[in-house]
Order: sequence, then C-alpha cells, then structure tokens
Amino acid sequence: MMDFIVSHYNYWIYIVLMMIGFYGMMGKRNLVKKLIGMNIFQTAIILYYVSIGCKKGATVPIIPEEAHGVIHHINPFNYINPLPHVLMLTAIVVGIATTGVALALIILIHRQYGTLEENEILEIRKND
Amino acid sequence: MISKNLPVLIVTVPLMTAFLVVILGLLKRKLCYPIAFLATLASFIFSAMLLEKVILHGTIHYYQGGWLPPWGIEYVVDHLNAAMLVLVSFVSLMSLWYSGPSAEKEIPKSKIPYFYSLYLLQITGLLGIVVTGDMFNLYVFLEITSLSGYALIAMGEKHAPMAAFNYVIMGTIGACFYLLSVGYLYIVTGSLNMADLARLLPHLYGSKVVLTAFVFFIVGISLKMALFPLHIWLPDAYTLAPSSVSTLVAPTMTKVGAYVLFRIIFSVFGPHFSLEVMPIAHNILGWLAAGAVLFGSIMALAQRDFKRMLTYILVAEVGYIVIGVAIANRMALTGAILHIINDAFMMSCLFLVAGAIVYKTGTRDIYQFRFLHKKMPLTMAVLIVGALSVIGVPPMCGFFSKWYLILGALAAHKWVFIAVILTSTLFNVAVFFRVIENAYLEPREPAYAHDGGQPEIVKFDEAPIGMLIPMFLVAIGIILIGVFSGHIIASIIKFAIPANI
Amino acid sequence: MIWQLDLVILLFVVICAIGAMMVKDLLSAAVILGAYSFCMAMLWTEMGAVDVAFTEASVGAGVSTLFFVAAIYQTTRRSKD
Amino acid sequence: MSLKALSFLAVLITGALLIYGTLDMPPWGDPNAPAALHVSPRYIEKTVEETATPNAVTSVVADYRGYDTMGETTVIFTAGIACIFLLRRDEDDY
Amino acid sequence: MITKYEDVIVKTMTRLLIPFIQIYGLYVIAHGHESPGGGFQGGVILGASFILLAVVYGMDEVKKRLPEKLMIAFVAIGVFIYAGTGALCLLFGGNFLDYSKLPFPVAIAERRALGILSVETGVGITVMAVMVAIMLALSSKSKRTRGEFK
Amino acid sequence: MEMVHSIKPLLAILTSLVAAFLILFTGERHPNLRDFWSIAASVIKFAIVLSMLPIVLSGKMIEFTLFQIWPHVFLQFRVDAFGMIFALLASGLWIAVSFYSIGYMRGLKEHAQTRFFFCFAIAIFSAVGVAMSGNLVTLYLFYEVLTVSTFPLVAHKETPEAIKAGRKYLAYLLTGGCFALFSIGWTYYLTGSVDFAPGGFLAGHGTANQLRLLFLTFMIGFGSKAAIMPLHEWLPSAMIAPTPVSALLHAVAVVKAGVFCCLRVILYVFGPKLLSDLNLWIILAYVVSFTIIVANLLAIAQDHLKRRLAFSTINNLSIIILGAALLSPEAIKGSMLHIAFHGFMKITLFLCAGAIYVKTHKEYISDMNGIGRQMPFTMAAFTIGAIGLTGIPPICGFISKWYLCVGAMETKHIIFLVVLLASAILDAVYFFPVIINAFFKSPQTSNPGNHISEAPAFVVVPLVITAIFSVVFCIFPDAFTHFFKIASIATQNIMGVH
Repeated sequence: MMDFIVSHYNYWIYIVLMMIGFYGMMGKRNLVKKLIGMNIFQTAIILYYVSIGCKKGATVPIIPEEAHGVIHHINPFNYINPLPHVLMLTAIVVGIATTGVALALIILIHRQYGTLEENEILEIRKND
Repeated sequence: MISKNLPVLIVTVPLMTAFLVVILGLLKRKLCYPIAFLATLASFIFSAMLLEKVILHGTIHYYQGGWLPPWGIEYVVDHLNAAMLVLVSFVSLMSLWYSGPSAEKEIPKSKIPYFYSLYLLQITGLLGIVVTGDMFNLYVFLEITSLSGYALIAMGEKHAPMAAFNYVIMGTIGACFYLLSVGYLYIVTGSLNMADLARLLPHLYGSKVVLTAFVFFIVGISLKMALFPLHIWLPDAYTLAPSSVSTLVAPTMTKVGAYVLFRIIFSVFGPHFSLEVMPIAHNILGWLAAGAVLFGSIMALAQRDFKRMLTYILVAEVGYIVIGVAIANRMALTGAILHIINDAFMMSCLFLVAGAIVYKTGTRDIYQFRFLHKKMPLTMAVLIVGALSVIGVPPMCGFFSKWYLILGALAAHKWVFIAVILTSTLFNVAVFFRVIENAYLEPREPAYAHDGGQPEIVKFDEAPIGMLIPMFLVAIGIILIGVFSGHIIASIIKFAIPANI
Repeated sequence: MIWQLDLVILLFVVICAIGAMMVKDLLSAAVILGAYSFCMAMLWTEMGAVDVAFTEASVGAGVSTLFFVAAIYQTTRRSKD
Repeated sequence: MSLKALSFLAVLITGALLIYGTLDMPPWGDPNAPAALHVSPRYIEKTVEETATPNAVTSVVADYRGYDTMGETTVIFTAGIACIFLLRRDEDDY
Repeated sequence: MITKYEDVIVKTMTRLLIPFIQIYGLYVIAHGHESPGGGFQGGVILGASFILLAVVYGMDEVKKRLPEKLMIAFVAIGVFIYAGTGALCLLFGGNFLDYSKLPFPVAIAERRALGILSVETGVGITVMAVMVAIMLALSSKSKRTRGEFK
Repeated sequence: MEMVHSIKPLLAILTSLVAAFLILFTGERHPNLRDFWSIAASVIKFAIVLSMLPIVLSGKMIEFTLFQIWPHVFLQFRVDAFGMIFALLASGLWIAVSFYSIGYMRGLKEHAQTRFFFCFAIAIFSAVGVAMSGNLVTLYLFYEVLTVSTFPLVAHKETPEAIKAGRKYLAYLLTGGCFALFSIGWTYYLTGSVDFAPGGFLAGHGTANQLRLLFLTFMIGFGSKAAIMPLHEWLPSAMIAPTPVSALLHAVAVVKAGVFCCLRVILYVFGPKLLSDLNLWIILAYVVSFTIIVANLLAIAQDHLKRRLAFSTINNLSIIILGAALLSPEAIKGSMLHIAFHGFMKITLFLCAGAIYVKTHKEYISDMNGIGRQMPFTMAAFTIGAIGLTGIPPICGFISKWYLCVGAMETKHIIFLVVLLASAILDAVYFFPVIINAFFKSPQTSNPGNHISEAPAFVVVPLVITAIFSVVFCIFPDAFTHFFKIASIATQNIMGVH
C-alpha cells in the first residue's frame, strides 16, 4: 500500500494541479483568470507527460560522444524516454499560441465592453 | 510523383499556400484570393484522385519522412478517410469560392491576406485531422483548426470576440481532455500510432487507465463537435462569425469531430471495447444524442434569427450522427456516415444561403424575409432544396440517412430513438416552413386576394454570381448524393464500417 | 532524481498555482504564473527533460508572462475574483 | 454562486475520474513501463546512427516526428497571423 | 504601451546584452543537435532580444532594425522553409520530410542532420518573428485605451 | 407475371417535371408560352400513358429500373393494372384541369401564376410517380414530393386564412409521412424487401401483434392523406385554395394518392389473406364505415359549396377503402373502379363550383338560387356529377357502387351493405337541394334574368367533357381507357395468388 502511494503520489499531485487550472477555467469570472487557469491546466498536463518519460537511474537523452559508433552499446535503460518530451515541446507551443490568441481576444473584448468580468459582459449584452 | 504522394499533397498544398498568401499580401493583395482558390481546388482534385485510388486499390499508407509507423507519423487513407477528404475539400472549396465577394464586404482590406491565410490554415487543419493515422498528429492539427477558427470567428459582428473567447475556453478544455486521453493511452501502451494502438489495446481492456482514457476522449471530442449539452459555445460562435467563415466552419468542423469520434471508437478502441466493456458509455451517448436532436429542433423553433436557427439545427444534426454511432449496428453506422456526408452538404447549403441573404439585405430576422422570393429567387430555390433535405423529403439526401438510422434503431429495438428522429422531423418542418412562408407568401388582407395587383414592386436583386455558383453546386450535390446514395454506400460506406459489427 | 527535492518543488508549484488563482490583482497573478512556470521548468530539469525545461523557461516564464503583462497593461488590472 | 458550485462539482468529478485512472498506472519512473519499452528505445539506440544527432529529442522532433513539428510551427504561425489579424489596424502605430 | 524607458543603467546594459542574447539564440538553434535547445528555444531567445529592445528603447528602435513588413515576411518565410524542405524531399523522390533524399554530398545520416538544421532554422525564424509580432500586436495603442493602468 | 422492360414509365413521369421547369424559366414574361407548356405536357403525358395500355391489357407489367437506392432496393417503376388506373386518371384529368385552370386563373387575374403552374406540374409529376412506383420506397419518395409541392397551391391566396390552412395541411400530411416512413422501414426490416407483390409479401414475417401495429402505423401514415376520420381535418380547410387546386386535391392527385397508397398496402403489401387471418379487415371496415356516415352527416350541415364537396370526398374516399377492406373480389374491383369514376364525377363537381365562382363570385349554396338558368351547361354538368355520386344508373357511379354492394353482400356482413346504401341516400340528401336551388328557385336578388351568361369557354368546356365521360363510362365501362378490364385484371392478380 505504502509502495503504491509512494509510486503514484506524483500523478495525484499533477491531477490536483490540473484541477486547479480546470476550476480556474470554469469557475472564475474574470477572463484573464480563466486564461491563467488554462495555462495551469496545460502545464499540468505537460508535467504528466514529462513524468511518463522518467526512468529511475537514467539520464538525459543526449548520447555522449564516447558512445558514438558503438551502437550496440547504447542501452536504452540509461536514457530517459525522449518521446514525451518531443510531444510536450509541441504542447508548450500550442499553449503559448492559444494564450496569445486569447489575449488578443481579451483586448478586443475590453475595447468593446470596458470590462473583463464575464457576468458584467453578459449584463451589457442583455441590455444591448 | 503526384500519385505517390497524394495524401501529403492534399494537406501541404493549402498549408504552403497559407504561408505564401501572407508573403504575397505584402506585395500584391489582389493575388491572394485566386491563389487560395487554386490551392483549395488542387486539394479537392487530389482528394478526388485519392478517393478513386482507394476505391480501386484499397487502403493507402503514407509514411512521413520515410519512417515506419510506430516510430514515424503515418497517414492512413481508407474508404472513410478518403470520402471525408473529398467532402471537406469540396465544402471548403465552395465556401472559399463564395467568400470572394462576401469577405470583401466583411473584412477590412488590409487584413484580406491574413484572412485567407487563416482560412487556408483552417482547411489544412481539417484535412490533416481527417487523413492522419497518429493520435498526437491529430491533436496538432486539431489545434491548427481551432486557433484559426478562434481568430476567424472573432472577426465577426459586434459580440463575436466574446463568443470566440468562450469558444477558446471550451475548445481548449476539449483539446486538453483529448491530450489527457492520449497520455493515458500512451502510459499503458507506449504507442501513439492508431493502428498500433488498436493492436495493443485489446490486451488492456480491463485496465482502468484505458477506461478513463475512453471517457476523456469522448468528453473532449464531444466538446469539439458540440454534442448536447456541451454545445453551449456553438450557437453564439457560429451565428456571430462572418458569413464567409460560418459557411466553412459550420459544415465541416462538427462533421470532422464526428469523424474523429467514429474513427477512435471503432478503429482505435475497437467496437468490442465500447460495446462490451463500456456499453454504458454507448447508452449515455445515445441519450445525449437524442437530447441533442430534440433540444436542437425545439430551440431552432424558438429563434427569430435565421443563422442562429441554423446553428441549433446543426446541434440537432450532430445528434443524429451520434445516435447512429450509439446504436452501432451496421445499418445505423451506415446512416451515421451517410449523415456526416449529407449534413456537411445541407449545412453548407443553408449557411451559404444565410450568408447570401445577409449580404444582400443585411438582416437575419426571418420576419423580414418578405418578398425575398422576388428579390432573390435563385437563393430561395437553393434554400428550399436545403430545407427539404433537412426535413427529409426523399429525393434530397437527408432522407436517406434518416432512413438508415431508423432501420438501425428498428434492428436494435430502440423505439425511443425512432420516435425522436420522427418528432424532430416534424419540428424541422415547422422550423423551415416558417422561413419559407415568410419568404414566399405575402400575408395579405382577404380583400386584396383577387385584385391581382402587386402591393409592392420588388426588384430582382440577386447575390453576385460568385456566391450563386457555389450555392447551386452544393444544392445539386444534395440532390445527387440523395439519388446516388446507393452507390455511395456500396462503394464507400460499406467498407468504412468495421467488419466485425 | 532526488525525490525530496522533487516533492518540495512539486509543493511549491501547487502553491504557486493556487496563488495565481487566488490573487485579485491580475498583474500579480501573471507574475506568480511566471514563477509557477519557472518552478515547473526546474521540476522538469530535475526529471531530465532538459529540452522541455528550456522551452518552458523561455516561453512560460519569459514570453508568456510578458504577453500577459502587455495585455493587462492594455486592459485592466483589477479582477473581482 | 451556483456557477462556482457547479464548476466545483465538475472539477471534483473529473479529478476523481482521473485519479481512478491512475490506479492501474505503472509506478512513477519505472524503467519497465510500457512507455519505456515499446517505441522509444529505437530513438535512443539509432539516433546517432540514423541522423548523426546525439540529442535524441532533437532528432525525434525534427526528423522522426518532424511532421508534428511542422504542425507545431504552423500553430505558432497561426497564432502570430491571428494576433496581427485581430489587433492590427491601419492607423495603428506600435 | 511601449514607450521609451529613460534610465541610463538599463539602457546601457540592454545595449550591451542584446548582441550576446542574439548570439546565444543563434547558438541554441545551431547547437540543438548536441545539446538541449533547437529552433524553437533559439527563436524565442532571439525574439526576446527584440522585445527587450522594444521595452527599453521603444518601438521605433525595433522598427528600424526589423521593419514591420520584414517581420511579417519572416513569420511566413520561416515556416515556409520548413515545409519547403519537406517538399524538396518530395521533388527528389522521397517521402515528405525524408531528408535522406536531399542532394547533399554526404552520408545519409549527415544528410538528415543537415535537414534537421535547415528545418530548425526555419522554426527559429518563424518563432522569433511571431514572438515579436504577438508582443507588438498586444501592445499596440488603440484609440479608446491609453497605455495606463486603470 | 410477364414483365416488359420499357422506358415509357420514366418518360411519362418526367414529362411533367420537364414541363415544370420550362414553366418556371418561361415565367411571367411569356404567359402564353408558359401555358402552352402545361397543355403540351399534359397531352404528351396522356399519350405516353395510353400507349402503355395495350401491354397492361394483355396482362403484362411494364417495369423500368432507374438505379439502386441501396442494396436490394431500387428506384423502380412498375406499371401494373392497378397503377394503370391511377395513372390514366391522373394524366387524363390533367388535360382537363390544365385547360380549366388557365381559364380560371386568367379569368380571376390571380397572382403568382407561374408558381401555381409550376407546382401543379410537380404535383402531377409526383402523382403519376406514385401510380407507377414499383416499391414502397419509390412510392414514399413521390408521396412526399406530392405533399410538399401542393403546399404552395393550398396557400396560394396568401391570406392569413390560406396560410393557416396550408400549415394544417402540412402538419397532417407530414406527420402522416413520418408514420409512413416508420412503417416502410419496419417492413424492410421484417422482410428485407419493399417490392409490391399482388396478394402481399408480408405473410410469414413477424409476429401477429407486430403486424397489427404495423398495419395501424401504415394506415395512420397513408390514411392521413386519404382523410380517414379522425385525420380528415385538413381537407375541408384546404378548400380555401383556388378551385383547380381543389379539383386536383380531391379528384386527381392528393387524396387519390392517399387512397391509392392505402390500397397498395392493403392489397399488395399485406394481402387479403393476411388481413383476414389477422382479422384486421373488419376493424378497418368499421372505421371507414364510421367515416362514411359521419362525413355525410357533416356534409349536410355545410352551406359553403366547396366544403360540402370536401365532405362528400371524405365519404367517397372511405367508400373506396371500404371496398378494399372487404377483401372480396367484387368489392375490390368496385373500389378500383370507384377511384377512377369518382375522379371524373368529383372533378366535374369542383369545376362547376369554380365556374360559378369565376362568373358570379358566389361560394354559398344559399346564394345560388336560380343559377341554373344563368349557367345551364355548368349546372347540367353539376347535376350529372351529383346524381352519379348518388349511384343512379346512367352515370358511372352506379357501376362502381354496384360492385361494391355486391362485394359487401359476399362478405355476409350486411351492415356494410347498409352503410353503402345509407351513404347513397345521404348523398342524395345533400346534393339534390343544390340542384333544386339552382334550377327551380328564383333568384333572390335582382338578377340579369334568364339570359344565359356562362363562364369562359376555357372553363366550361372541360367540365362538360368530364361530365360527358361520366355518362359514357356507365354505358360503356370499357370505353377508351378500359377501366373495367384493367380493374378485373388487377383483381385477378391479387385474388388469383391465393
């Protein structure tokens, strides 16, 4: 039981992080806050992926020079799985791209309504 | 060279043109539209060639960078894909054609190159989602689609930025859920390739990880395809978007979402998983879809705004497709796939009409459509074709998919779904005949009924030819698909359904 | 990997996340988000994902925070929740 | 207020489901996890031989999964164009 | 938003730092094969140098060094290089992005390395330009909101 | 049964579709050319249909398969004897109605004439399509087109009342369409086939209760168009439409298509044997008997001439279905004949009502005192139609009713004979006052007097011709179109199987 918790608590912390972000996206009324929540959510997912790549007792996936040429001596167990890292490079980029577009939208919204509170915007729309 | 590289050309031609358009925009703005048009046309032609190839020779695999599947990224084109490619590229071509005159009016001149660039990116993304055989690659293209969609929608009317922002939030949640689902699958299988996953997953059916991944996948993709009750972002976003954008996004985006749902449920998880391990998911999906159909139809009836009405119809149509997926027998799946095709055409048709009406009259209020049959007779003729198809009057295509869905529901003894489908048909009748009545009939005093004179002279004032031709092509498509649905099923859809259902 | 360090940074990350959500001043929230990203980058370095950490440090902690600041500068700093 | 309660509920359900999913996961950092055995070893073993790039991440990013990265770059491109598209105005000076 | 920042120390330090930052950015792009880094990270660093310039010296300075049209062209050119490399492989008979078919006079593995380098360069250019473009777009003045905290 | 493959059915159907689009594109600019298309198409169509008659008379069927709709289901036209009756009726009367409606529309200077003639042509297109379809799916296809294409005709006047009537029309018929679709789907699911077979093809599939439910949904589906009570409500309100439309609705296309479909289901899907095994016929017979009596009683209460005719139509439609429901050969023959003969007589009556309206703008029976002196030809034709419907000999209604009564006696359920006879008496009760009013009462208001002032020739000639035919068919039931022979062949086919 203890072993199980020790070997899994990481995942649970990631999930707590994700849920903080998720709550920010859904429950917060301020648009920037929603966006911050989105960032947290995405980063937490990235964290989850990165940790998939972890191997105990392994090092970064850069093959040192002395191993070049002796292909069969490269032991995959010595190097961290690079694939999740690759995926997460993409995910980070997607995150920043979404943030950029969303911020542009926020500026447009602020120009239009003069506020960033969702309920106030709804009020303004209703009266329109 | 072209024939060998068809799958990748379909995607990269519009993609590279999107970059080119931006550079061209700095030099000569007038060239953007024709270049974009040519690229989409090329993409459509390539898709058609690919479809022919697939029908003749079966599934095609294409390895990006020459790396074999589990390591590299693979494009897999089978019957379902190929049909979807043709569908998406055709609808895109039509809406791009149409956007020529329409965008000129809606988008500031200096932004035209960026507009077309984003437009092409949207098309690229949709095609990329359809053609890929890799879970993560799908996510990347999903994001390209979403991002360009956010920007395009935000350029619409007054409240469009807020609608787009809501779409950003909901879309990102959907994409994140999808990503989580892929991560959960990856941690237990170590693979991202769809075919590879399909091979590995049957050994893991009992795993809680896979169950969770399945649930998150369904929720995520439901958000993207706007399945009731996760549709809340859709009506606002699609109503307020510029009409040249909603003609592209509305028919394709939800259909591509439905395609992904279909693909992942049946090709990755396998029909066994969803039917035997998690039948409850199928039931819930079915009930939600039935809810979508009823809700969409009823809400459509409550709208005055023509475009908003169409968005609710769209919600209902998504419900139809998902009903087919949820019933999951051969007939119902045939109906679902056919409905994906049909609905893309129907929605394209109706949104094109809505755009043309807005273009000419500036109103979306159906009570101000009076005399439209004199002013824009051709547009209204197309509207009737689209409306009858949604209602399900036979020679139009909408009937045939409904028929298969009903047969599927009959075979599965799901009487409620039959009732839902038929009831919503009646609602659709009410919805569309209200519009047609307003456009065609001129409520007049009984005293005037026989004097024969026209109370108002309305001049013929049609939408420009660049908008009319795509509308007519789509309308003809609706009838042709209806007429040739037997051929489509026999040569394409039959092979698209998993063999063991 | 040292799990004690790991745990400490993780806790710090969680605290930063909660902080970024709770703070009423948007500018502070953005800066805390930057700190959050930076801690995240540390965590990833510690997990051996150097490339990702590098990216996160430059993007999440750097450019992303700047974007937030720029946008907040254009709009408003106050938040009601 | 009800919005917050509702979203809190949604968050709880989602979180519970996610945690339920973790129960069957391989232990954290397990070198024998499927993820470490199925696809990725080849990248580590062959990166120098096939691409002359010692950094496995780079070789996977730009070659093995180079198509993803093209998509990623396109995403960034899209974001840039989108921002210009949305916010640029002719009379604007930066 | 961005106006000149009148402080001698900051200005001087910026002037001193920027070349180093840019060189470091280029290094990161070029050295991605052997060490952490690559087109994306390098591009961000390059972009950050311009953003720093904008923050300290104001917009005009950036415009002098990186005219707006050029920046937009960079946004497109970078990713075009990427896709173009892939398309070039098509022309030489390979699959899309199959660098081994590129006509470099070296061994296949080296060809791939060169292909990776060209691709990373493209990524770097795009990312740099996009970072600057987004920053500028986000901080562009508008009639209704003047650059001041409310 | 022998099959003859021929493209003629397709040609016959397409003629009016082509004409419809020619009409649309000619438009208001050349009204003469536009009206020429209607007439030319109607004549050509009738000629094509007639040319198929000899083949049908020789006991063969004409078949033409257009293409596959889905595996094992084709878009298929098949002209058998029963379909031939309806096709002949529809295409033959289209000529008369074309002439008449040109005169009528021009006489009243109606608006939107292009739309009117366009929809009219589409309606005939789909009516003949219904007649010639070879399976349930093809039938449904044309059935729905018929429904939709007649909506603009019903709402033609565009007054709020007309639009309301149009809505009601659509609501009833499309709801019925939904039921029909469901039933067709179910049939396909049960049997894997939708092709009509004389004597039915459902036997041996599904449980008895399933089949009973299926029959119920079928009857709700197609019965809504055949105006079986309580689904008749749309028909009287649709009387708001221009008279040629009413003629089309009641005599030729819509309701006859409904009845035709009902008969197809009874005789070619379920089959007489299955229906009698399931005891369904007696229920249906009681329902339609109820309709017959009640519709007649309601007709007496109407003062509006067209509404009275509408209730008379409801009555006659149910008589036709009753004939089929009785399942005896004579009754089936009678009901098939009644489809044709009722068409001729009822169209005469409606055309007369229209002629009166064109000339005098009178719609109510109580206003029509002495009108027979003013419009002798019209009222003479009216008289022929009216006594024909009552079943009095020299008019063709006698023949069909005779066979129906014979059939009713064969079943040993005398009550149905009583119903038929009672309905004949009631017919007389509501028709004769009209005739008496027209000929023997003197006009109430100051009137031009006794000098004849008929409606335009375009209007009067068609109705006189249909009236003449009504008489001719009684004396020579096999004249020209051989209705009697066709009906006998159809009955033989159906009953001969068992």
